[in-house]
Amino acid sequence: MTDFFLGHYAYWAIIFLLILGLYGMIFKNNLAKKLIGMTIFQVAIIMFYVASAVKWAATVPVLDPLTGAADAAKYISPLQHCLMLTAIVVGVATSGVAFSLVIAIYRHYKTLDESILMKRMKSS
Amino acid sequence: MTYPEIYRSFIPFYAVMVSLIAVPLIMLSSRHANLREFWTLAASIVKFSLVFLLLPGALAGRIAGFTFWEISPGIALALKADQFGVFFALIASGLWILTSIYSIGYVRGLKEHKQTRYFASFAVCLSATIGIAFAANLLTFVFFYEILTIATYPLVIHKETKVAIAAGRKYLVYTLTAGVLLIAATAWTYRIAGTVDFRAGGLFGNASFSPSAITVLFLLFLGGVGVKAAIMPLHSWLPAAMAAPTPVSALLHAVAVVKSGVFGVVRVVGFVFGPALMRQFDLNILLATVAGVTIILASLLAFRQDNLKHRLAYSTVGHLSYIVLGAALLSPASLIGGLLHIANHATMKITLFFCAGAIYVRHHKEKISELDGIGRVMPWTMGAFTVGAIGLAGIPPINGFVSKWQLGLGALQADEILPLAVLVLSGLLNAGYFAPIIYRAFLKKPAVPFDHGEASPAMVIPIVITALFSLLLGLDPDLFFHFYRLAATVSGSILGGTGP
Amino acid sequence: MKIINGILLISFGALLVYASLGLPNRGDVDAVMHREKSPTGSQGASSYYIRNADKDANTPNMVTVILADYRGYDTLGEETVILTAGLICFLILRRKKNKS
Amino acid sequence: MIIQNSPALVPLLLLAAAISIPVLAIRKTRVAYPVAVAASLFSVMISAYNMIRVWESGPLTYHFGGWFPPIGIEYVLDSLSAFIALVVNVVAFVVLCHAGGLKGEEISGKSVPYYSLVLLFLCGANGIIVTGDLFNLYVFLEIFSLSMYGLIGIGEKRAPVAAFRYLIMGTVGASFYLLGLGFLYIITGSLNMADVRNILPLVQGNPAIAAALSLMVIGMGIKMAIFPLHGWLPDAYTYAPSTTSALVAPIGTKVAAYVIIRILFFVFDIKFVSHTWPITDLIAWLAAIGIIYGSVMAMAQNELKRMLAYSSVAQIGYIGLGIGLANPLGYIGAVLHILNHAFMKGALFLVAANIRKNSGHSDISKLDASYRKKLPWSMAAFTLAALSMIGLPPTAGFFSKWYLALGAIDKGNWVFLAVILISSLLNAVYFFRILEKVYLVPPPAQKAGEDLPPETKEREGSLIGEEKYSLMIPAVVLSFSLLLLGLLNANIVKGIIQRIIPLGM
Amino acid sequence: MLRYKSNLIILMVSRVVSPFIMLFALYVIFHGHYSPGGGFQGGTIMAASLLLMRLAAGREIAQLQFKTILGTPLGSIGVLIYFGTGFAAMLSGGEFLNYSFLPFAGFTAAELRSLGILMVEIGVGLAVMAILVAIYDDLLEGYPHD
Repeated sequence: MTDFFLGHYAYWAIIFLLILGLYGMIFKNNLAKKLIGMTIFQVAIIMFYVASAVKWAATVPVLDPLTGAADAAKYISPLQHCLMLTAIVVGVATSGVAFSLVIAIYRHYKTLDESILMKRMKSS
Repeated sequence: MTYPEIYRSFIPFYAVMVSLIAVPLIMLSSRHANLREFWTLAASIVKFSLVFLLLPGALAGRIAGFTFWEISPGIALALKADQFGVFFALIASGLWILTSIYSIGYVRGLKEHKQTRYFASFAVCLSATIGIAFAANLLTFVFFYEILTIATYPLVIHKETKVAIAAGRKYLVYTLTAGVLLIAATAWTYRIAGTVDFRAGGLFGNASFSPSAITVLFLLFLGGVGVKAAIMPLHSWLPAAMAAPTPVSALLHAVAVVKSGVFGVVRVVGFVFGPALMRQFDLNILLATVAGVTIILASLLAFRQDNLKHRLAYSTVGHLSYIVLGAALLSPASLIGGLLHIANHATMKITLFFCAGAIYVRHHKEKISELDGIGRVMPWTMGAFTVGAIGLAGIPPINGFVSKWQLGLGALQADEILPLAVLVLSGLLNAGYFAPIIYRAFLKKPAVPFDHGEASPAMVIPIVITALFSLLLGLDPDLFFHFYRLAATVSGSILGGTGP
Repeated sequence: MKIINGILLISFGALLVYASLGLPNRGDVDAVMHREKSPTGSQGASSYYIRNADKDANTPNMVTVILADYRGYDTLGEETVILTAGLICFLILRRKKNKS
Repeated sequence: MIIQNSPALVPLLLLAAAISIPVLAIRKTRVAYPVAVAASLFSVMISAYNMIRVWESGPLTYHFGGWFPPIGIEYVLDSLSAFIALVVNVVAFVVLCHAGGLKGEEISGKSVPYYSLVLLFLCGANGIIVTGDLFNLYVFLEIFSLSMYGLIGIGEKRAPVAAFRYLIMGTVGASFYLLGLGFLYIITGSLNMADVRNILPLVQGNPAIAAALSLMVIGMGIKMAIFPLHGWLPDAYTYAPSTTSALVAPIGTKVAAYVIIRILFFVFDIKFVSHTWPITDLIAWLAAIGIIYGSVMAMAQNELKRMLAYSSVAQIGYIGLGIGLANPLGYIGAVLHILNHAFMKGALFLVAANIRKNSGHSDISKLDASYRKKLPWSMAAFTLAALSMIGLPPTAGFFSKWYLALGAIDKGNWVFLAVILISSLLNAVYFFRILEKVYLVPPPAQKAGEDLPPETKEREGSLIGEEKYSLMIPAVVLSFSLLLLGLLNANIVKGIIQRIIPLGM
Repeated sequence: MLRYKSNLIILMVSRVVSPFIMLFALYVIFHGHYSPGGGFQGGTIMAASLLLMRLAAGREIAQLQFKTILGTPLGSIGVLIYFGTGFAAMLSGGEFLNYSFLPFAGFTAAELRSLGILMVEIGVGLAVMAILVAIYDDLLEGYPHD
């Protein structure tokens, strides 16, 4: 039981982060806050992958001449880290685009609050 | 039963394509009216002669078939000129010639707009009709059925007035719904029977179903073909479509559209379900009831119409159900009667509509109450009208009598009395609502003297010809085209016997 | 509307928790993804990388090898992603000097 | 020698063109468009060549860097992916040809990044379609979506808002996919589709698998805009530039639909998705609701592009329904409808673009017969495409409905059958509303009888008509090929789609 | 937002620090084979050094260091380097990105792969650096401080 708990509490924490991010995206009225929620969401996913890569009593995936590469259990799994490098850059790109859109919206409507934005879109 | 041999032939294909090929020619020559109408006439004549070529083979039991290619795995787009198809195609293409001559006179007389569109859609309609006649399986049938729906729409809204557009909407609502139901029925049939090829006596073979399922399927089919056949309560688009020019109404009522509907009904009854199934699940009773009710109600409603074309429309509704009734009774004579009525009603009703159109073109009269004494200035027209009217009332020697006689015979063969009563009653009603017109036309004095005489020969000649047809076919139903033999063969093949 | 969203949020969390119950313990060395061979006997990717990265590309840093060689196509892809982002910012934000 | 690499060539070619445009265009920006068209043309050729190769010699695979799966990334060209890729490229090429006629008015001299993004969009689409690796799919999905946000966001004043909303939802979708993939990887330890498919049965009964499936499908459902997740679609299609909407509407959602097909039937197995964790039923019902909802909403719209957008929601419902039926006929219907709808919507949006180009608006209430006079061919194309949307034979639209109806009957579900049939009537309603206007309603001047009111006059003047073949031909080509697709559909079905009916169906 | 005002200390410090950051960035890129690091990390750090100058000296001065216009083309060139590496391998008979086919004489396959990784990382670094700066410039487009 404790094993199970120790083996999973990190996942649960991450799930909490995921819900937090999603909450921000759904319930916040301010576009910038939505973006913050989005970033939290993506980071939580990255943490999920990295957390799953752990092996107890293993070192970073850089070959250590002393240890040698014979035993895979000596190094934590490198694949997730590689994937997450990709995911990080994707996240950066997404938020860049998002912010450019936010700025474009602000230029047109001079507001980031969704309810006001809706009004102004209707009026225009 | 013995299946007639099928030989591969391009003629059905050509017969369908002729008028389609004519369409671009008509469009291209839209500037020169004469050339354009030459194309129309040429197409109609060629089409008719092609269909006529198929007649001897059909009589000899040799059926021309043509398969395009597989349109959906297991189903081919195929044409088959069996007796029934040839029968219908002959009527349609033959009357197209007269209709096009007549419409030339009509549109010129009224200086109609958009004549090119008019003739083009007309041609497409005819291709679709011939396609329906020759369709070898349900999917092909659906194909041409839908094409016919769309091609008729421009004709219905031809006048582009508010009324016409409203009528067009109504028409589309009804017919598209019908098409959808038909598609559903077809798909379902395919899943049950594994085939959709028409086969005399039913295509289901020994597939098994629950009574409720087959009743629903039959109702789907009925909804699909019944709308065009104007079975009550699906008929109300037909009077509304009277907003169209008269030749179109003539085409709608006498030649292409509604006849495709009843043709479909007979196809469904005889070639999809087959008499055995119909009787087993009492579907024929259902159908017969609907038809009988329609006949009576339509005839009664016809009384209330003062507009000539509307009265004719309701009489059409009634007479279409004669054919449905004939199919529903499922006895040899009744089937023959029903089929013959397809031809006879066509000739008679087209005469009547031509007359109405001629009156409208010449005197711009549409109401019956305005027709006092018109028979004196338009003797030929009104004479023809009289012929058609008494024919529809079922009085010899006009051909209406023949089919009605056969129907009555069939009713007795199926030893049902009620249909016979219905027929007699409706005959009286028909006489009832046609008599006043003739009476007014010939015996009453016009309130104001008419300033024109007879309509243009391009209109009168077809009228006289169709009236003559009605007369001759009344004297000898087997004249010219062996309609009788064809009908007898069809009913024989459906009922599995050899016919009377 | 808010209530519906809330319910969706809760159900999302519930789904994830439910799923997490099926995950192996963290750090468990013989979880399927860390094994040498997958249940079907096909090569387990991550262990293969650990053991052969240096042999294949004589580069000790396994992550780099995977990033640029084993799964180099992914990297090309997301480099394209960031280029796309740059282009989009250009497209949406930059104004023509002659215009404004 | 290069041609040995043909499975990978299409995305690579498009990518190369996309990244070389900004470099080439430093001096003069005019090169952007020709490069884009040329690249798209080549991609059509190559994907056609791939299709033929697959036809002759079965599925092709391609291993990047020479690493065999599950170590490396693999491209898989079976007849399904080759087919979808071909469709996407052909439609894209036609739309790009059309874009030349618009002279980039709506993109205000930013043609360099615009066409570069268009190529990236296509590159992403092709990459998604041919990849056999789940994470690689995610990467190209991001290329695809990001460029889509950009292409939409450049539109008129409201476009950035629409694009932003789409970005939020789209990112949630992609992240869901990534999350699900995480679970899947932890359970199976592989990213290669075929490998995962083999491993999954051996690790049955793990709750994480069901969750992974649901997450992936929901994520892709957002991209596909299946009913409750369609919120981003109407605004995005309406406010985007004409070229964008003509490009995104046929391709954008279809790719996601394809991915769902892949995941449901080619990664997970049919038994799992339809019985153990019956998500296909959910999809089918949602799609059925979506069909009706989309059609009804489309009737209520007064703006042509918006109406088409809602009808897209409905049409996507058809695809979803075909997927959800989870039987061979439904599957055929879905794949066939991906093809047909791509062509139909492409044609319709191109015509909408022509109307905008000619009169500066696409407001249904302002349409009248003068448009038919000025744009006869476009309107003919519109009519044909509309008939196909309604599903009248012999146009292509009829056949996807035909297969879907057969599939629904096979499943014995009459509700779905009814939905399919009713929706085609609803389509008829909102398309004939337009056709009536275009063919029957006389322009205001003629209606009134006295001479033209000034605004009508200037509009009549502003209708430039169809001297521009580059505007007219693509629409006509797309819509008239619908007839061909309809008449020859049996060959497509038997030659291509039926070759790869998922196992166990 | 507060307008940009030239501040000597900040300017001096950042001018001193920026080259070192750049140097470290290069180290991270080229040492990516042997320690955590590589193209992205290095590229971002390099971008950081450029952004530092932009923040400290203002855009128009920083233009002298790195022109905004260069952003997109340079990014494309970065990707082109990556693409070219893969494509060269393809031209010389291998699959795309199969570095062991790179047309350099006198290396073993493993060394070739390591070499290919290096080239790729350089391309990545260049692209990331250029694009990040470009995005920064675009986001600040049309703000009062220039």
